[in-house]
Amino acid sequence: MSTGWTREQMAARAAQDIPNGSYVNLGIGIPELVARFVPEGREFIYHTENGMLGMGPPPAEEERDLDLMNAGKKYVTAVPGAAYFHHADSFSMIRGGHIDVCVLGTMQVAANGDIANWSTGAPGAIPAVGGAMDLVQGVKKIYVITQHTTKTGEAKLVERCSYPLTGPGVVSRIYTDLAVVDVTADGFKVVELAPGISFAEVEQKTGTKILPPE
Amino acid sequence: MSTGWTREQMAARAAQDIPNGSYVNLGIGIPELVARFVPEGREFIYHTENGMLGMGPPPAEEERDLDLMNAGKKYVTAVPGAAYFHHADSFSMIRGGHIDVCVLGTMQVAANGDIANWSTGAPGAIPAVGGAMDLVQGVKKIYVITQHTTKTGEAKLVERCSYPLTGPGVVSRIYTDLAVVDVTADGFKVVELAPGISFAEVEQKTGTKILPPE
Amino acid sequence: MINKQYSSVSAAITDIPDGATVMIGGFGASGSPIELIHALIDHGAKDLTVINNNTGNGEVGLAALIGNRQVRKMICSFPRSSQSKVFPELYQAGKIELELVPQGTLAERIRAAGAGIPAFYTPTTVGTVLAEGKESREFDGREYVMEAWLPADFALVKCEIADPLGNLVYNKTARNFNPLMCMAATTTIVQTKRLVAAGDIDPEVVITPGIFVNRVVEVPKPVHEDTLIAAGRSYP
Amino acid sequence: MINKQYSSVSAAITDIPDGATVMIGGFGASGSPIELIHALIDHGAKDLTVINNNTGNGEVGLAALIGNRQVRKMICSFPRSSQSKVFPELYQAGKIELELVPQGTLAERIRAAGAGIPAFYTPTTVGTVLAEGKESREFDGREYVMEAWLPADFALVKCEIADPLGNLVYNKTARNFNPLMCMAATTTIVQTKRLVAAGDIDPEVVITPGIFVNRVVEVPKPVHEDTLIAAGRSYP
Repeated sequence: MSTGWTREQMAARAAQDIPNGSYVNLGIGIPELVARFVPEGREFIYHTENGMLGMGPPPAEEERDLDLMNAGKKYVTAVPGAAYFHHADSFSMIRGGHIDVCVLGTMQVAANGDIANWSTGAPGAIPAVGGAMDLVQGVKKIYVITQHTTKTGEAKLVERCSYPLTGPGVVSRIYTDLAVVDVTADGFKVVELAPGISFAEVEQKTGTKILPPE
Repeated sequence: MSTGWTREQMAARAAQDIPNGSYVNLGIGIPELVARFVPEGREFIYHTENGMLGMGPPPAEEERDLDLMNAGKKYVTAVPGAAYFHHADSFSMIRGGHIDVCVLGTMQVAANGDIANWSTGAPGAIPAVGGAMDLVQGVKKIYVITQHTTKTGEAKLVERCSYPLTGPGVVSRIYTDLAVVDVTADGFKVVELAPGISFAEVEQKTGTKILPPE
Repeated sequence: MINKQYSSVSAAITDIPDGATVMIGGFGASGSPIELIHALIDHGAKDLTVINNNTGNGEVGLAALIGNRQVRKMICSFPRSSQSKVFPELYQAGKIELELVPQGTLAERIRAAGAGIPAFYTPTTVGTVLAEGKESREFDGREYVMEAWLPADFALVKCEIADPLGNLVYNKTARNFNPLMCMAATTTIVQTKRLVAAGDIDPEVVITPGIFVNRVVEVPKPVHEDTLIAAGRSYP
Repeated sequence: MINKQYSSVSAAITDIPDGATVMIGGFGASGSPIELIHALIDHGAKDLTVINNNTGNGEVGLAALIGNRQVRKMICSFPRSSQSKVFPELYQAGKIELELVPQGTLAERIRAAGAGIPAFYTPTTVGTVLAEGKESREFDGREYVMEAWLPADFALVKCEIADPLGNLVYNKTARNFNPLMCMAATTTIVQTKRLVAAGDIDPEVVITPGIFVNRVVEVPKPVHEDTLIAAGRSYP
């Protein structure tokens, strides 16, 4: 029985598309896993919004530095060649187009590249945006890693986002458990299917028109 | 025969008006002399636009560091507690209102506080403004040190500047060889005469109405 | 000798009045000036507008200040926390205001206030509900929104090493918003782990030059939010 | 391992085309990347727009580049120098253009380009001839002018210590415009007095993080403009 890609496989597949030497910002959740699957012979430099380039893996618990955390407020380490800076410099890197790739999770992504990943817009919900709107507007390439559908089976790849946007027309490519999907001028287009997954299944689980792989 | 204050005495008189602990930016020329006349018991911290707080006196020639100069491109030293920073941070200090006092030379100063000290506006002259326009708009108090008249006897304290302005309505107080003059809502007002100088002489050498000391 | 040192956190914050706008440094627990915040709780100033990236953790520090009902309005980018219910409960009960500002815009608005820049344009929020009601404008064919500077009356800041002139050095990612807030407040109050003599900090490595700092108080063994929370502590 | 090192100044600048906009770091002689500028003279690219605070000294470095008629336009705050007649003579003969920008506005426009801010408001130049033709606007009852970002194709920068990732440290007031120009150019080319291994620069003291740097070339004994001028040298 085919089940598509695991979270790890989605992350590994995304990592394949990131060139050597890229400056990369990874969102919370599955995107964080990308750092575990850097292809042989490549090196990425990780940026974290709260003021570091050269973020390394989490430390052993006894080696934690309480003053060294990432944007997800998890303890991390610094690799040789790291640098610390304040928030205005950090977001200059983001907004100024200096970061090559940002990999984000999402709630919805639309055929025109719109992304909605910060709020359901439900009444009474506490809005919290963090750095998401800066990232989607500033980083050169926005990649999304997400399950193809919600837990209840609703499409996350949709014609138009129903949730409030994080940013319009910013997503380049989507890595789901079922496929790698590009956002093109003609809308969604599958560029690769997960092993054992049919285009028909992807088409059926996508909320709008999607083009088959060539 | 009375000749009014010397350059050094003008600078010393200006220094008297600067409170202890002030952050001070000194223009090129007579203003630079202020640093030699800091009153007993006071300490000023000098800012130089090209990126240092805590500028110290010029070094002996053999102790020059070619990478340590001031905004006038003269070699200087750093005092204990100094800090280096880049130009955007340096002008944030200026424009953001963090510098307490700036002492400038001038070509003209007007009864409404206008200052003209960057260009004669003559055709063919090469305009050069440096940081003067930032300083006059950003520093909390702008003091001017100048001879009361030009070498050819023309008034430098005038009703309206004929030269292009550096900034409008920015000057608080003027130290000349003849008097200390405030810019008030009623125009120029003498607050102190140099020893042996009469108000009549000051009035005669000023290009517009000037009020006597109280 | 110029000396900005204060003898205690309470002496350093005692003139913060009701209704003041107060910036508080830190990103989550990292770089948060807990001792100054707790002194502000003891002091009791009310009706504050507080600027911080978050809304505090557990029931200590900023969360405790909010819980003590001293804060009328929060200006922040991320008011949710997995470790605190203080802000969410007050917010949902309509008892505290929120101005939500994207993190990069928050940082840049604070810097702008310190740098004498009353407004600037940014691509952030374009095409989203957070741009609604904001002026927008095209430059080189792309749309941007105008954002205003964000000054404050006071800033509470934490650093690693300070000298009596107020030159500051931070520790790792505890730097975050702290240097920007030093620039943007009328009165900047700093707690430092270590106070050294003027000249002991290399002028090349100063992150916050003393011109941006008004008061320095040494807190040699600052507590850390995460440690307090792990120990189940609350304040007061 | 990521390595941005180039073997020579000429290799590092060889793709600068005619018509490029080139930022050149330094304030007067301090922090001026003389070896990179001289390589650009050897290279011969013409019709350049050059951004620097000044217009060079004597007949070396930037003054020599201008004297060699490679510069169509200077963008600077202070084009006069007691030590050079190169720019004044060409300017008065109508052979070079000048955009005069106040020093603080120049710095902020360069930073804005690096920070993704297309425009901002500043009080500088309000009420002067330099504000003529510029949009102005009131905030909180005070007038400000709008200024646009100032990006460039290339930046030529000098630093004291660099690593192969492009992390940079400067020396004293030779820092000046250099870190800002690193942020604002599409391609940033750095000459460093000393190249060290990644990890040899403390992450706390990095002034320019490597993300802003594309190429690094070691120039172990850089000449200094003042020394060349004192020796009566000219280039080429």
